[in-house]
Amino acid sequence: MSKTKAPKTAPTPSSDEPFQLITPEGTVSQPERLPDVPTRLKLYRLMRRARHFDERAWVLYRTGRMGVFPPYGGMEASQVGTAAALTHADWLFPTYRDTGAALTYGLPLEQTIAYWRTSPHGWAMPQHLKILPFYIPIATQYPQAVGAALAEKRQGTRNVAMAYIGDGGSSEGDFHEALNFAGALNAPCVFILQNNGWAISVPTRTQTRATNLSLRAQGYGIPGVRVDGNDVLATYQVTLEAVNRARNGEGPTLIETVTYRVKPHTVADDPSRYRSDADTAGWDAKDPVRRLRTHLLSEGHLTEKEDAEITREIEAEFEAALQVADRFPEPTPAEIVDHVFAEPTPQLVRQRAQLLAEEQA
Amino acid sequence: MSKTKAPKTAPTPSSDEPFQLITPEGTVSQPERLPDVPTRLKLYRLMRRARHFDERAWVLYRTGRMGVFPPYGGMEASQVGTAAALTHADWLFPTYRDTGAALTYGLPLEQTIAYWRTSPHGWAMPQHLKILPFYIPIATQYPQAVGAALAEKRQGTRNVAMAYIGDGGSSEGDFHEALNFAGALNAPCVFILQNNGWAISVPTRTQTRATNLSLRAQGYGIPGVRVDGNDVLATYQVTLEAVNRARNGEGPTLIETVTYRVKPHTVADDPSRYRSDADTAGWDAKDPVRRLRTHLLSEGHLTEKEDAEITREIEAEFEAALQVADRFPEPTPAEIVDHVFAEPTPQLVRQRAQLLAEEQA
Amino acid sequence: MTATPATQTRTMTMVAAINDALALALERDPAVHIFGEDVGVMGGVFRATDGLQARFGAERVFDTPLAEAGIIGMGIGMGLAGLRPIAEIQFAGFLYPALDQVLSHLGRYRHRTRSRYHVPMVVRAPYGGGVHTPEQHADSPEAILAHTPGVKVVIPSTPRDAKGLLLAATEDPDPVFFFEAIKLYRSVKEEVPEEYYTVPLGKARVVMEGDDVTVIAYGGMVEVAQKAADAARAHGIGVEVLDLRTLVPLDTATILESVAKTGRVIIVTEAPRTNGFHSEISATIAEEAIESLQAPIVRVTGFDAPYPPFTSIEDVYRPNPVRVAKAIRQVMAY
Amino acid sequence: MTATPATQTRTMTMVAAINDALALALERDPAVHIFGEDVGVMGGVFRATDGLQARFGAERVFDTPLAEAGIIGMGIGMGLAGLRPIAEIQFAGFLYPALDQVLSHLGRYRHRTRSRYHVPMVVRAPYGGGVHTPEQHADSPEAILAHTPGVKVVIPSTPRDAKGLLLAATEDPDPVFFFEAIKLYRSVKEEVPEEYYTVPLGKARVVMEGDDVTVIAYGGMVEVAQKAADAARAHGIGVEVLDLRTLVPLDTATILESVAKTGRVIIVTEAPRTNGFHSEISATIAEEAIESLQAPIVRVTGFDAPYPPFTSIEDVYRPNPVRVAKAIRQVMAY
Ligand SMILES: Cc1ncc(C[n+]2csc(CCOP(=O)(O)OP(=O)(O)O)c2C)c(N)n1
Ligand SMILES: Cc1ncc(C[n+]2csc(CCOP(=O)(O)OP(=O)(O)O)c2C)c(N)n1
Ligand SMILES: [Mg+2]
Ligand SMILES: [Mg+2]
Repeated sequence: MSKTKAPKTAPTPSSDEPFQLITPEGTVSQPERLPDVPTRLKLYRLMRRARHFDERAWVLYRTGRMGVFPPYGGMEASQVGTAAALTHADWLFPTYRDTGAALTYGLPLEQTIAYWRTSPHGWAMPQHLKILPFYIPIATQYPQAVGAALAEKRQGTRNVAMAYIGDGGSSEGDFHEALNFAGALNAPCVFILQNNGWAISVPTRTQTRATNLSLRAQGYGIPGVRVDGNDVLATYQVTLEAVNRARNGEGPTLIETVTYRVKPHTVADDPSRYRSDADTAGWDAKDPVRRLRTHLLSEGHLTEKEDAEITREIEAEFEAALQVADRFPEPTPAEIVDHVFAEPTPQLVRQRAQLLAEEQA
Repeated sequence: MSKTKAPKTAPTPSSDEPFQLITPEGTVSQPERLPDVPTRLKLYRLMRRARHFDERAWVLYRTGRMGVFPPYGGMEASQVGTAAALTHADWLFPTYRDTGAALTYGLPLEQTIAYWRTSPHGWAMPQHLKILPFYIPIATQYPQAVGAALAEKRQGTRNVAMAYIGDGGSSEGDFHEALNFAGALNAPCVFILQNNGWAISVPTRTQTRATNLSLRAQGYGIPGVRVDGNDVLATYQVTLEAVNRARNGEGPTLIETVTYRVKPHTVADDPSRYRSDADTAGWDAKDPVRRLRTHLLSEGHLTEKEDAEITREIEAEFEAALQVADRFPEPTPAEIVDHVFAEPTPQLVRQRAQLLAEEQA
Repeated sequence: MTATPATQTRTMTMVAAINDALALALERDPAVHIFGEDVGVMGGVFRATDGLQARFGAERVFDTPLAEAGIIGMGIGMGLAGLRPIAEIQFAGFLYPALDQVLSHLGRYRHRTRSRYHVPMVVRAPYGGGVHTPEQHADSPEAILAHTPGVKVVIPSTPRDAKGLLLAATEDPDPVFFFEAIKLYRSVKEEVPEEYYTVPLGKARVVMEGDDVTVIAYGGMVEVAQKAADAARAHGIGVEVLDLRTLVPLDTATILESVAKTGRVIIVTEAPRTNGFHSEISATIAEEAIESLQAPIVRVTGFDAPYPPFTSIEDVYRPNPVRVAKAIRQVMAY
Repeated sequence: MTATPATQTRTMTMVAAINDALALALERDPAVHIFGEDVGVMGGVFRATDGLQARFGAERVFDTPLAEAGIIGMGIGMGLAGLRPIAEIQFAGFLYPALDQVLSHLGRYRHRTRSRYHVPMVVRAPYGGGVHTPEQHADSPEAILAHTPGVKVVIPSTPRDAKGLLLAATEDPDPVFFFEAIKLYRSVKEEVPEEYYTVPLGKARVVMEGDDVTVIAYGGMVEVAQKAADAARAHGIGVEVLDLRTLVPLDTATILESVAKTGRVIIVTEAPRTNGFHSEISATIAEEAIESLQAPIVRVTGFDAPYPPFTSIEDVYRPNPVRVAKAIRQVMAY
């Protein structure tokens, strides 16, 4: 089968110290590697937009206008910086936690809202995108992303596939099989491992004895990178490099974004059952949105006035989408047996008729 | 859950160069780390015994007195050196390839013969041993070994569990889950990964892009060791160290034994379909039995006469066991429904009656 | 069961009864160990293991990494080595990553080692729909396990049974899958004996007696069958409702007795229709009691489609009393 | 099927017919890719992919690492992205590590994405016993797949059907499991058209006609049913033998037609007894055709025990013509 040539760019020996471009205080550590200003402003707006969705989802949930939602507030740099490195010709395999990544990639707001309302309109992904509905079972998206990446390679494109997983998910066998397949088949795949410190109530130190998950890449002969998951310029930079390696036929990369789940597991979860404020202390200070904002303001790339304008635009965009989502019609009962096969079996035809009969009655 | 303290002996940073004590030519590289002479002689005899079984199995297969058998000739150092580090209070989880390890651990010859004749007498393991029947599905033994190891720990013993797997098997998800569980739960487990270059027709370079499988240990925060799998003194030494770490509560170790499957996958396989003599060339020169023999003879620890005596004893022992095995009675048809539950269900009682009725008829 | 009328009782939900059973099992047998995802500090996503780690320690009740094959595989090893593992799989649909360990090994140890080894493991998992869980959280995979030689399958429908059957399962020397209907966790309360008692595996329960129709169900469908039966009774139809309690071993005797009396059978499950366990029950009757049948054996089931992740229509998927009542009319009119 | 009597034929074993179908599929559609363990250079442990890598290249036909969840998961991704993956699982029992990908995803994509995505994947796997394979190499897991919404299940019993059904499966826009009876790989030969043709999924085959008893089987059990039918015919009993060919979609119409004629039914499979696909067939008949039944529906099946790894008695596990003949006498005498 296809010989796998060694990567041209040598695997970044993944150090325990996460790669960082701006400190929590907003000061620049490696000026030469900073993305240009328009990119920084774009990433800032995308993070603000992602944060706004997360905040509104909470409010809407409390008033019964949104289903149970897994928040990602505080993880925006990890999701936005990675997904922003893709085009719509690339594949995105997000988990339930990755609404911020999906929005960044281009999933329409109204459809994202519909998904979290468990309306079918949220599941029929747009034709012009290559994104799958959020994965609920843990880790299964990883081998599937390898397949999509391999398909692009076989079809002779330069497109890549990106998949997300969590620290907990990285314990599943599918994580291992996917990384090994991607390496062995030299698939153009970028694996994002968001280490946010928790798998529901289980801390990463209980999840594994390893303290640096990016080291796992070495076991597959592929590059592994550890990056500050609250520094969007850093996540964007390392992801862009990984995406380019993949486009150039140099194979997959594992990126561990070191971040933190400051929020509950879902809006219905009560973290006080398993963690104290001491656990979460310190992470607010590392907030990714504030960090970039401080940087942009202090460097004069953004004014308070422009920032307020961004807020207005983002709010308006969301409310407009919410109104569209509110108008999506409810599904009919018979739809539960639709879309099982292209051509329904005799059994399904009968079951559909039964459901229609019930509706009549 | 149980806090896992970091291992007291620092993880051996696993180098790409396999640990070795005697060269293929039989010259000693690290005298200070050599096991004592009685141990060396014991290991030599165990390897000769394992090799004899392998050779006889072929002959018996051709004459229909043995079932399809997966040979391990050439891998004796990898199996004997590792299994010899255990006592009967420790657990052994062997694969179909590991007859040499099972014999070394203490599985009686006649029972081993019975297993490969697919006679039930080969499956009911002796009460005084903690060994499981050879595993046919790939990799499933790994998580099970973690459970046995954890049970010993919970019961307050110093016993360990050892499990074998192949280079191909290390691609399965169970391999990953087991190593991570063992690390996270600090289970007294020793994982032997026999990298013999092939998974049936698939070479290791196709199996994975990694060139050093022991590096995978780093991804779980546990020690990983790479050892010359054809140097029984080296495999014994590193395994003994791993077993002792486990006994001392320092947790699991992954040991990659670098060896080669010079023989076909099974006695029924035809390797010429997928590999040439060029592939296997050079490995005969590394033969583990000859290597130790040269060493023992040249150092004067063994004489040709004593060697001939060993041969005679091993042959006699095998033929005696073969005669015992020949006398094992055939199972009766009704036995296919026996031993499903301690107390058979009404359904099974009925199915057994049906089988007995058929026998009468 | 061993509980005598004299014993102290307490009002318990099903999840409270399960928690109580687990505590008694841990108390009674030091070999019992409970593990799974979030079962420790958090006490499980449904609180079934609430307080157990605090009371029995992190060696007896502990969180595992997030990997179901690892959980079941490790449990097998613990069982082989003399412990009594009780594994929790967070939702029945998340058993799927562990099915290799289950189908290849869990049920085969006693057989392949001719009883040298056996695995006294209990695997608990919430199953079924009706409470608007996310995608894949409402599956009913009991038929897969029932088709797997060497494992038993238990599905309680009341708090009292849940406690007694779970304690019987923990005493059983062989692997037992214990599926708990999410819908029933907190919706039903009843007086449950506080003492240790067991309800034997393999004995169905006659929920209500009747001469005209037999309705067979288990777990979350028993209350649905009862509601339909009550309605039918109002119309003078005598419905006998059977709660199987255990699918393996199956209490064929009680089923056939009832069918011999009524001659009409309806089987209710919420699993997908094709090859669900309802089909096994029907086939058993068609093979053993054809002469007493006065009507077709009607299966009221889920559909040949995934359980819908679309909340507003998910209740359409599960059998409801209206559908069962319709089936009752159908077999009576036959 | 589309093959006309005029076409060229060649004598083929079933494995040769499968190899021929795979070659034609690779020729006809550049989207077709074949992968699995040892399918490349070696051509598969049963030689089903013999010569295909040499002819179509290592991009179209390739070996994967040893991991079934990876194989099926990768195949799903390939299918989502527009290819036509044909995965080989070395033995049906080794599907178990991949069941999470199958049960959680493979059959759900069209449904969960409302047809935005679908997975046109074929999963081939040898199944069943009778040839003294090692432990776990003789399983018959078809019932698990038949119970999984969104996947089709095909099991051929002749070389001619194998080729036509496999080509139909590769044309199908949805996932298809294609189980190949190891026992039949080389034991049966027949004239098979050399050209490309398909045998439609969902149509059972009437192997032989008869008025007294209907014997229903598929895959490796069809020849067993035929032998028993021949014996019965010698005693003047008219046996109709049905080969289902596909379990999903199930050709209920052909089954009911035959039952309406004979009124007596025997179902033969080699899978474990409890909840095997035989039970689904029986339940369907008991629900749809009770009035035409003149005898119990008898299931001749494997046992509620693992397929024995003990060669000398393994043949006892599989149904044989004697058992089927006994069942025929039983229903005739009823
Ligand atoms: C196979 C499987 N097992 C268990 C679950 C239940 N579950 C949902 S989220 C979760 C924790 C995941 O943690 P992590 O992977 O770190 O992702 P995070 O929630 O932190 O984003 C668990 C156990 C599941 N959805 N799928
Ligand atoms: C789950 C599973 N998949 C596939 C197989 C078929 N199979 C048996 S041995 C083998 C190759 C194993 O190679 P390796 O792990 O390197 O062990 P070795 O044979 O070299 O000792 C395969 C694919 C199996 N037994 N189990
Ligand atoms: Mg996490
Ligand atoms: Mg190997």
